Amino acid sequence: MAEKDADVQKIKELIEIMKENDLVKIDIRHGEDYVSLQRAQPQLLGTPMGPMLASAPGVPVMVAQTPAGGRATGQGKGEGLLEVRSPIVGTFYEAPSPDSQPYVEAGSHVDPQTVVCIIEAMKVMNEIKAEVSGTVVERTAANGQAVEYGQVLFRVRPD
Amino acid sequence: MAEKDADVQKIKELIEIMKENDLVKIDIRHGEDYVSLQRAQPQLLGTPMGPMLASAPGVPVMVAQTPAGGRATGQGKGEGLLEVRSPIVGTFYEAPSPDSQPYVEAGSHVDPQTVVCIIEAMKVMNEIKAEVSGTVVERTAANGQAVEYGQVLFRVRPD
Amino acid sequence: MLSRILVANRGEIALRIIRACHELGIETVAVYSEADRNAPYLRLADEAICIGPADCDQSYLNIPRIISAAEITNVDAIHPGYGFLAENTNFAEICRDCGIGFIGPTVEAMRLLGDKVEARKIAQKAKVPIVPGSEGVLANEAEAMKIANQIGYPVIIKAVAGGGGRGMRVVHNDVSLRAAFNAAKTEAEAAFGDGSVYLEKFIVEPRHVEVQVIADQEGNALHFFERDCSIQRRHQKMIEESPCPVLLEKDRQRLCEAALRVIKEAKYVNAGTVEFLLDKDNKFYFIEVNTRIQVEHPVTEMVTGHDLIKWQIRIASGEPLGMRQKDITHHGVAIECRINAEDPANNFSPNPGTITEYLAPGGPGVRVDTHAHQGWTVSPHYDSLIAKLIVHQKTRPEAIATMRRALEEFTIGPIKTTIPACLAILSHNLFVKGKIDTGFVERNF
Amino acid sequence: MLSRILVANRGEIALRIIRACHELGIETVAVYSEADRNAPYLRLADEAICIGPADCDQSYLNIPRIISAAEITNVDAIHPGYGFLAENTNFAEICRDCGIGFIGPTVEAMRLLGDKVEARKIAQKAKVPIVPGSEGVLANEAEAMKIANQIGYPVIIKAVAGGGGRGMRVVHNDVSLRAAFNAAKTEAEAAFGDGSVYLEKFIVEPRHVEVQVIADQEGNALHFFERDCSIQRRHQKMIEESPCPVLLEKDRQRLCEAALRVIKEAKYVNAGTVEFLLDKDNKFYFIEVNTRIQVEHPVTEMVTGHDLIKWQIRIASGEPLGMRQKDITHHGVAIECRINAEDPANNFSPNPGTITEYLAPGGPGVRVDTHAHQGWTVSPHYDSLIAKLIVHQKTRPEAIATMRRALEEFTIGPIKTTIPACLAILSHNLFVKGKIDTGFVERNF
Repeated sequence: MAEKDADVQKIKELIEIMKENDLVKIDIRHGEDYVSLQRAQPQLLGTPMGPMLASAPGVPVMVAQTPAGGRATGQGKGEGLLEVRSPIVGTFYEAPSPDSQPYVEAGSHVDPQTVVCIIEAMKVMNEIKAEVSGTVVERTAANGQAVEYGQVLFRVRPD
Repeated sequence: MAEKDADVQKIKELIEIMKENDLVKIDIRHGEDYVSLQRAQPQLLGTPMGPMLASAPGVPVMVAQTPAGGRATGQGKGEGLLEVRSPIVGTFYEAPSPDSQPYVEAGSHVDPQTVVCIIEAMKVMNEIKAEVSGTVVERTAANGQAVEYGQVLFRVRPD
Repeated sequence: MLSRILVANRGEIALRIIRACHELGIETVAVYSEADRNAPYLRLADEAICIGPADCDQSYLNIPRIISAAEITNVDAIHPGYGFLAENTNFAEICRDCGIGFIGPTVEAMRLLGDKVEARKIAQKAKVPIVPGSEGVLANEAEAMKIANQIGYPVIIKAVAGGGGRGMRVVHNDVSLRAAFNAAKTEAEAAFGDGSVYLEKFIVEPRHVEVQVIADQEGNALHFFERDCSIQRRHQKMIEESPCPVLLEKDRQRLCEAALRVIKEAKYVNAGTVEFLLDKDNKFYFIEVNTRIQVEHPVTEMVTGHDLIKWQIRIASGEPLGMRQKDITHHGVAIECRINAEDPANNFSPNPGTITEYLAPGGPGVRVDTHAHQGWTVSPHYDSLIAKLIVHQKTRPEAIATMRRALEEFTIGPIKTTIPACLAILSHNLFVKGKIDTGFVERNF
Repeated sequence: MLSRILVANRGEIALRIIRACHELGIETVAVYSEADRNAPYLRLADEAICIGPADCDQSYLNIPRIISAAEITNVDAIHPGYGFLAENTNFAEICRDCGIGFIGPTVEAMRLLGDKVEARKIAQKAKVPIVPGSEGVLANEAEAMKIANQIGYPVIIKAVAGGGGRGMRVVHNDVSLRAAFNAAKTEAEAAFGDGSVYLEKFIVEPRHVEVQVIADQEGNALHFFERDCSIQRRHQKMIEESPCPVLLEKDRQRLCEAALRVIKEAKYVNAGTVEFLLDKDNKFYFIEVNTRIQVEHPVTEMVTGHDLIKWQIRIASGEPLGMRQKDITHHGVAIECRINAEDPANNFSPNPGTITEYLAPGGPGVRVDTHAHQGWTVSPHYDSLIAKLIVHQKTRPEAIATMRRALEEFTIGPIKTTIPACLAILSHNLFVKGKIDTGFVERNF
């Protein structure tokens, strides 16, 4: 029983690791014990450009490959950090005006209602709120940079 | 008994995990115990014709989908039978002439050198030998029938 | 020439526009919703930008997000494709106000022709026959009945703001008119937020024939002959061909010239389609103008050898057409089948899902326009078109033979598609004879 | 018309022939080796029959098995495609003896033109210029030297039975001639079992230009204009186009008429290709006749609008050409790239394996002839051609632009292909200018 549950639990964990790291196969041997997991070879979807295309002249590349969620924040990769993502497409500004101090910096504490930046879209300055509580660890967009929907703007260590 | 049920339960769980996570293979060894599960790679190859094609008017079908080996005989599907396969393309005859008795019938004993039939190709009558020893269980080609390379002609129960 | 274009669309038409830009040496910016994140055609654009979640209202139909994407990527112009914002006058106006080119007609022409009553007036000014009917919005049931009796039953009631069959009713006598008038108004109000309806003579078993036109900014307008789009199911086109198999050359001439008169009267610019009904005596009646590129534009490309998307871009760049009507000729016969992810056995309901089997036809005379591939997931969020299969041959019987073999080759599974339905139509005796009209599919299948 | 044809080939050309038969309403029998058992094109044939293991000698090159397959499936005729048995006179003869039609020329014409020395004599009789050289097999080194000095160096020594560059040597003076003569004989003996060699003037930086012809059984012969196949690597064609970009219309006329004279002189029937070298002054010299359909036939199909495989079948059915030379016209420019499973970074060595990524290009002006798909395994047993990408546009610059974008779209992985090599050639300044010859690839890449 316990052993069985342990197996299943372990396999689930391994699968998470495989997914996160895009592994297709894991083999583990502990003396007599042996576990091997194999996932389907990744399809074309989501794989980076093939080397043929990459080496061909004149082939375009995508900008901002960062995976996007909705406005919702989520777990940073294995670091326990939260992400503040752009809810719209536009230009990122860290401060209300060029002369002002940034809304937040690394070390600033934010709560869900804290304005963390402005994103300009169609001449409208949209104040973006943190929607999470914690301490800003890093800003991942540059001042004046174009950001797409779902792009990570800040990482926040939760309280 | 109980152990067996637990196994089945575990396997079911593992299969669910495989499906959910798109795994194609799991191997687990616990000392003497060993479990290996493998799912088909999702591929076009080898899949039967789609229903669309099958239902479309005027769509051709393949004859003789039987998998063929070389002249070598092999295990029949889970029945422990050997197969005598056609080494060439041609017309199958069970007897040396229309008036003769068949070379072999169900129940005949054959050895590797026994002639079991004739296959006519380009007006040449090719005597086909059993290449295995055993008792003929069934003939799978009809007299006068066109046979392709690798087609099963007889099934033989080994001695 | 424009140097950088944002493609405000998705799927096969986004890919089609990216291809044309690529061949013209123009940079492209693709926009995508989260549902289309993995679409391979995005890699063919010079830049790709996520504009929102799968829901169209928050992505492909969201004007501020698209304009904002255009601004941050510094494009000269936006190509709207078809559907989504392609016929949205408001969007075209915002583009203009923001100093971004809109690859399509002027705001004024879109507004004028988007109103079907106004469009009929334009046609009348251009001396192009229209279906007899009310000269505008019907005030009430009594007026409807009066006009119906003047022009004679059967008549059809249509929504002014309509499309796709909604708000339409065919009536054969005074009794049914009474019920239909109010039903159509209510449906139009619900569907379009505008309950205005008008009334026309109902043409029995008409063909749907449309003329492709392109006009440049200097006022030159040329036609690229006609398409016959009579194979429809519930007003949705399924199969289109060019030329129309029953038109004599002199009728074709008259039809195409009529289309040009409408376009010139409307001071139209860029690519557009003038739609007509063709009755059993080959008399044509103007219906409306589609102020955009159409799904079925490839059949015109195949018979004329002209790339219509490239023309749209050249015209939007300010280039003149630079050729004469006689320079545009048509050769052979082209047919297009729309391959939709729909289940014909289940009343053509959309059939989204992941394609695990995919084999496209090829060889001589075959063109495939698609963004689909093995592993592509057809999203329930968008329309069900997954591929356009186009063939071109010297004669109609040869084109039908090529289309049949191409459809038989085309393997898409496990999702259900319209391939078997198209094959059944292509094999139908009356289709082969060219004896089709807009009711053909509903009567025979 | 023939009613049932066996396709004695595999891969894209088998599929190509099945497609043509399908459109003509002719039944097909496909043969396959065990390696090709899962090929989807087999499902498009009316019958498919396994003829042997992967090894060609026991399957696609095995005459008794193919004849036997034809007999048991009751076909009228065999289409040999290209390669394998297509130019095997013995096979054609056995077909004839067995009362099975061979879709190709007569045994006599194949035998005559298969011998390069005889073929040169035919050309001379037809008053078609040949490369100056020995009037037949060289008896010995002394004769070789005498002739070399008569016509002037550089000269090239070639195997009578040769092909693919084996048994060939270019020599520039008496000293190198001595070594080369024996080396070429030895190589020819080893490669073809026939050490006979001949000698020709070596044309410096020639273009390879070939004329497509079709002759019917009544002695009518028509040409379908020329193809320029100068883009070669080690005598293997990589890219072909039509028309030849440097030929003036009057030169084209003369070239094509010369080709027809050869064909008529040889009493040729069915489709064939007359190959020429074109020197820097646009003077042409007959090389040989290929007595089969060629890999690159689609470029001719695109510019002329004629389906050459269908013509092969009609001719073999006894139909006359039924048209005149002036009925065959050419429009625009077509280019074909051969996509091989080869690793350009590793000296173009074959790169078999399973294709897990596959996205074919599409859209206007693009034709793809392939049997490959996602999941297809490229077998090490057969040649490495996996797809032919053909484009057709109004002008050569447009055709190049379309080919470039199509190559950039074409995704095949993880196996290595010639796509990047083709793209590099298409992007080369000299290719764009049309300044190419048969040494272009080796000099520039």
